[in-house]
Amino acid sequence: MSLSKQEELVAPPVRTGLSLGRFGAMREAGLIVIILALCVAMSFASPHFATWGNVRAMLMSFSIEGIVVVGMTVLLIVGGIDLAVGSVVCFAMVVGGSMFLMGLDPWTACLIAIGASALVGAGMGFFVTVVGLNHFITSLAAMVIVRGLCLVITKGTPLSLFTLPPEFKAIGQGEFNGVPYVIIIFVVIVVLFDFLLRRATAFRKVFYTGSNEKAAEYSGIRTRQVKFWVTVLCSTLAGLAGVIYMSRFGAATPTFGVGMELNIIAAAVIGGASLTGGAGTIFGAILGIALLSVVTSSLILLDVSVYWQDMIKGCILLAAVSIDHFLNRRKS
Amino acid sequence: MSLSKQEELVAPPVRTGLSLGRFGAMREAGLIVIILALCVAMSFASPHFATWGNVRAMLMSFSIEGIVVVGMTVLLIVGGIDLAVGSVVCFAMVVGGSMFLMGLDPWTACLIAIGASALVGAGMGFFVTVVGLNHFITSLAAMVIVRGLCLVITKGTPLSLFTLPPEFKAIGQGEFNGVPYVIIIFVVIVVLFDFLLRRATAFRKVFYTGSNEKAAEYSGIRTRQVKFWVTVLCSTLAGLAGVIYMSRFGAATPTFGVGMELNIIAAAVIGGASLTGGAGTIFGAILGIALLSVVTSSLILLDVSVYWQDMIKGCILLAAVSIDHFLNRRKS
Amino acid sequence: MSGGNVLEIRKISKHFGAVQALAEVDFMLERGEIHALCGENGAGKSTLMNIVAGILAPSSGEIRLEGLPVHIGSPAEAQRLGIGLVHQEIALCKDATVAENILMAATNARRAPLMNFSELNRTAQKVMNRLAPIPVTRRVGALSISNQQLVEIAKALTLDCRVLIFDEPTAALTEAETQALFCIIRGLKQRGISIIYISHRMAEIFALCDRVTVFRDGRYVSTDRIAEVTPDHVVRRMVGREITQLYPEKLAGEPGAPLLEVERLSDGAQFSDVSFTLRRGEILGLGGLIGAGRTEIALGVCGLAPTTQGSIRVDGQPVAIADYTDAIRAGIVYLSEDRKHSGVFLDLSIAANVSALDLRKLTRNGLVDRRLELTQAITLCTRLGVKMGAIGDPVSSLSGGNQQKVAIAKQLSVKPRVIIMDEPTRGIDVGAKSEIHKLLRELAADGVGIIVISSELPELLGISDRVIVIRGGRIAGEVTGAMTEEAVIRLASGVGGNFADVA
Amino acid sequence: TAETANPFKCEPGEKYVMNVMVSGVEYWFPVYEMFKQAGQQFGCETAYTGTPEYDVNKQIASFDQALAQNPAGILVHPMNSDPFIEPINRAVDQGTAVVTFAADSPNSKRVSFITSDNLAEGTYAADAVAEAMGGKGEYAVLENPGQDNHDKRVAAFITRMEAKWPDMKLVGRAASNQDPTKAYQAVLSLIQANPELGAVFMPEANSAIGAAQASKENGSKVRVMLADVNANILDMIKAGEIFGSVNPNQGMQGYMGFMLLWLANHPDLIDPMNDTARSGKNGMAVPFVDNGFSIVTAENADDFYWDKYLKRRGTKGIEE
Ligand SMILES: Nc1ncnc2c1ncn2[C@@H]1O[C@H](COP(=O)(O)OP(=O)(O)OP(=O)(O)O)[C@@H](O)[C@H]1O
Ligand SMILES: Nc1ncnc2c1ncn2[C@@H]1O[C@H](COP(=O)(O)OP(=O)(O)OP(=O)(O)O)[C@@H](O)[C@H]1O
Ligand SMILES: [Mg+2]
Ligand SMILES: [Mg+2]
Repeated sequence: MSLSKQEELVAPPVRTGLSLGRFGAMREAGLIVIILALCVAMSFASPHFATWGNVRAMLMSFSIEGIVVVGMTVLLIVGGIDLAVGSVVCFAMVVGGSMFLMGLDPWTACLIAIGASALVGAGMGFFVTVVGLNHFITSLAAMVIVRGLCLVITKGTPLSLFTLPPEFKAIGQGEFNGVPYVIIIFVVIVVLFDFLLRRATAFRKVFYTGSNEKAAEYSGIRTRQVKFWVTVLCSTLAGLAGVIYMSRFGAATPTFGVGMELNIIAAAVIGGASLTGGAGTIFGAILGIALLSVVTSSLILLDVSVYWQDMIKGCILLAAVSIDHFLNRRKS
Repeated sequence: MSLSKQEELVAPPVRTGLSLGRFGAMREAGLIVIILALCVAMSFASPHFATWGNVRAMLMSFSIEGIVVVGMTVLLIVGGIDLAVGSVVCFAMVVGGSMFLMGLDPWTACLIAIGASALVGAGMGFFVTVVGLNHFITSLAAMVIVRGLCLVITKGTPLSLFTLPPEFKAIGQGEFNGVPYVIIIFVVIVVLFDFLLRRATAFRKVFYTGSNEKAAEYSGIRTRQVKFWVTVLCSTLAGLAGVIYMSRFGAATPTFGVGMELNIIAAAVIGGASLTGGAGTIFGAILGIALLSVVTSSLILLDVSVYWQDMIKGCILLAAVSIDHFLNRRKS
Repeated sequence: MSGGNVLEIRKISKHFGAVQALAEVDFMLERGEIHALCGENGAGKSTLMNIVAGILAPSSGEIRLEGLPVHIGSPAEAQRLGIGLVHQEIALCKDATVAENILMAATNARRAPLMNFSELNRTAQKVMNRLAPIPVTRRVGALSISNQQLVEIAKALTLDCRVLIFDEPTAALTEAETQALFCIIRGLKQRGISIIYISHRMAEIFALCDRVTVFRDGRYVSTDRIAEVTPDHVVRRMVGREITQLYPEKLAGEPGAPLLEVERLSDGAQFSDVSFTLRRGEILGLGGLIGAGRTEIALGVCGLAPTTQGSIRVDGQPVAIADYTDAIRAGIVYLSEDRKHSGVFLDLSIAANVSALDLRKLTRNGLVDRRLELTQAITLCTRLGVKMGAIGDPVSSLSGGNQQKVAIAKQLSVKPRVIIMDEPTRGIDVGAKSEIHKLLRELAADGVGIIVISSELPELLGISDRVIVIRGGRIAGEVTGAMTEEAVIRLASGVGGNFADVA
Repeated sequence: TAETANPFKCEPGEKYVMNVMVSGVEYWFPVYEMFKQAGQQFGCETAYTGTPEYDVNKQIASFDQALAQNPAGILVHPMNSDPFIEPINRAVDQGTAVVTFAADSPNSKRVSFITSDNLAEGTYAADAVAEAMGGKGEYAVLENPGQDNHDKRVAAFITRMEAKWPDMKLVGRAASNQDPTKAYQAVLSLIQANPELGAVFMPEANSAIGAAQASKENGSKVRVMLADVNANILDMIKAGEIFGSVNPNQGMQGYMGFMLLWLANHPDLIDPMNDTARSGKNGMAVPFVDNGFSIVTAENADDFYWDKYLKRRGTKGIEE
């Protein structure tokens, strides 16, 4: 009676996988097509583009940031935002680095660093859920405070972690059968969280809370707890990214990651996350950061003048997002 | 029957002004108290704080940014956001400066610069209202593109506008009875827009659109037009700020205003603007930027170690916002 | 009678700032009964239920469950205690599917780390089918408001409760769904579950409930067995006065000249080939089942949704309506059925809400004339009996019914030529309802054309001079003269074909 | 004559201030260290001020605030030259001497400007790289467009290559904007596009960490050359991961900066044969001083560590 066109309605509740038939219906299909188109164009324009070396270089360049993107996406889904991720990445580097310089073994130092990052997240979570401030202003303050902490700890000079043992440096610099560990870690985290976000009960609560906090609360979901833990998760992943950066660069610079937050948020938003919560996928967000990275690399490969790089990059970004939007609108 | 207390009902629908009796009920009362408390404390702590020289320095430091804050607040009320303001400020400087260097008289050059900024706003407005992208991603792309344009125009080197005629430089550097013109312009714009926002029909539509876009549409308001023009307004005011900066600094640097957007948005949010639209006042936003400025100045005056400045600043910010939140919650 | 009070509410008070929403009210719920709670808009019904369900904290008073005093600090706690609530305001996660919404509480309680979507969908579909066959894999945001209401109800049915509260569940439902719901509620009662049922529809209360409690202005008035009172009694207790005539007199003479003529209007999807004429001075009803497409037709006429074919004439002159602003120019206004989503501005003041539709009238030199605005808002709100703190308070501080009144006040603030009202009296109490009906009739007498869409058949028949019935997006027929509910239902459901007295 | 009191002393309360932007970064510290030392030798008070942000507006506010306390002189690193004209002129008009360092505001009334020669830095860096590569090969630059002294270094580097080393080929320019991750990505891409890339130059230290890592991951064939140093860079230079750096003589910047300010405040110490008395100009004004720079390589890197320096001197750096 009330629903005449029954057949049309049985869309899957959540995307379950990458079966080819459903490809066209995926939120991410548009982005994939755009990125592929860019890549094909680039392969013709530059003989160096479609080499393993270059692909590896591009993957390396966004894989650590990609870990941060994962946390940010989950946080955006719950309706939050974290402007402090850049500072926290730096904070983890600095804490881990100085602990190591104080004589701790690097693994313990890194655990402490990740723990400290989680603590920053817990602090933000406290102000958001208990005091009742919004995520934007809380994380903005945290961004300033944590950056300040980095300055205090390092006294403004980069910590040289040259003496890090090689087995620790291997995380950031080593490879396994030609594939860098960094990429492996990145892929594992992305696949894990993409799966969890779609299938795990705990992460469904994140969706519900972000979609309609009241409704979630009425269903007995402790939305404040959910928001708290997601805030912690985002900072923790930023901390993890920080220690991987530390391992890769063998240094801890107090100015590292300034302005990173906008890039991260942009990636998630390009990938379909909504700033008002309730929507977003890890896979899309990763495509977002991949797009940003491919564009940057391409401009360098094509040897575009530095003065024009920004402008062209912005235009490609705008065009890509518009096309993606258009493709998705057409579908629905 | 249902309206027993007829008198009580004649509370204004929107705040009408600063009558002293209503002070306690004002959204901004908390912020005013916090700022005053900081100032009183500082006057005791440093003999230099309560001098005209220092007050002038503080006012000067935020009055041009204050003009940008006005536009951003209106945009936030309609539910938008503009990450490109910093770039647009710079763009106006660069366009005005290069026009002047090409031989135009500075007034015409500035008009063109403001017009060009408005055009940037119109472009963003187009992508938001016609294409249907969100403000965040559109303005992020615009931020990159416009910054790129600045680099292209200047070829990366600051334009020296030393030859600007003194009567033009007077806007940014001159004074009237000891009060800099910049401060006068700032106050006029703030008062004007505060009044308009509370009273003008056109701006009322901004509130309706931001509060519930669907309901506004169902009330016959052309919400897309409203959003378009508010986006243009924000960029235009940023452009105006840009030419005032140009007059004040007698220069046009292609890196000017990097990162300004976060400061501006933070000010508006501290002042009570909501990132989801429908709420905000100009007066509050100006208090927000004043708070940020007073804190920064105080730390410098107190000769706090640079390592600690950021951290303390962030903490004061967080405390101020929390106290303000607490005071406002108590009221309602 | 067995002394088995499941829920005892003693001397509960609640105030919001200066507004006293509840003043020391008592309420006793016996095991296995269906207990109606009545009162005017703003009487405090929802507030009390929200307190019982742990959403609001009482200012003072005591709640006992099975004789034991309980503290209900959160919805989660309420659920643990076995108290479920169907909210007056729809609170669903629009981005999630129907199934996920229906079983959200269960999902939350489950220990299993991973979701089992196929089982979830199966279970949810079973529950949903008891009310209406809405496919549970749809996104809730894509459902019409009435279907969302059904989801909201289905959601409560999955809870394992002792006490189940329905806060105006039928406000958006038509007869068929209402009957399905009643069946379910009676079944629940059979299983020993105690029900609190809030509604402004007397007929439902007398058909379903065992006892009725009345609140007035936040105070307890009385509790009676349904068998021992009449609807008039209850209404008098609620309103404090007699409501003699539920519906105003109908149009006496012939209607005037054609005012709004809609010809062969289609939107290519929801409705097609719709033609009708609205004459000056008459009230035209639009009937039909949920999803028949009445709302879509109204949206199409007003330019709020695109149409593919057809023409519209006002006063015999063809008008081009591309968007709603054009419609307003042509003198056509529309009251949305979804007040929260598109009817009111929740965080803006009542006065600002009332003036939203026609700001030009209030504008002097580009500025809003505040005095004019306040006068207009106070006049209209007083006329409609909006119970409020101050005219400057945000609409979110009003009870559901009073919000609806503000939405109507907004519509009435302009002097349109045609008013289309979609479920205008949803959630509005008996007294205010007849006031609104009277107003509509007065407007009609002044020459305004009025179209009313209502799912409440008695109202539709009581207020309209003529009813057009929509089925599956097409006009199924017209009912005039001595209109009967039966005639409308037959047309709406397609049973019996063109039996009705099509004039 | 011997009996006259030593004139090289400060009056009580004579205070000299150093003002910078991004005040938390290491580059300024050795400058202030010697600024402070000169002050102590003269018995003057000194202070280190500035804003942690990279924001000209905020730096001017901090400059104005320092000015509000009427110091005898300010040694300022103006983030942008022209925006500082008005504040510097206001300072000079109120009797506070102003000297610019490392970056100039040439159209203002500042009395002196002290810097290492950015052009010379770029030139020397180019020579060092080209010589190491035997005068033949491919190189690229990372830039920070818009920052004046950085742009100068890059321009000089490229100009020198074109002029003196015709077989050195510029194959890529990318903007890294002082961000190690951007530098990392840029160098990776540059290496992909130009497998024969032999060197990359950047005008600051932040990018070098990323650039060196990228080079290392591709077999360390790319010589990383930069300007400025920090502990990390020094370690990498010593380990051979970074080829070298040109580092301005920061100590002289600070020491001579102080001297220039002090001298400007005491013009009566000299009696030059010119028209200063008549024109009212400051006879002690020294328009320009070059503080020189060093090329830092594995051999001398040990002498550039800030913490070792601080320990050796036993001071608290900028916090005194
Ligand atoms: N958040 C709030 N702030 C201020 N006042 C409120 C708030 N919520 C409810 N009220 C007031 O409390 C009173 C009772 O409201 P309630 O929603 O309980 O009425 P109700 O009986 O459910 O009415 P209806 O039939 O219209 O749903 C009303 O006068 C309302 O204005
Ligand atoms: N926002 C929406 N998105 C998608 N489909 C919708 C939406 N609103 C309504 N529909 C669909 O349009 C059809 C018409 O529903 P609608 O509720 O408008 O009809 P109606 O006759 O007005 O019924 P009601 O009695 O509920 O007002 C239904 O199939 C419904 O599911
Ligand atoms: Mg209610
Ligand atoms: Mg409808």
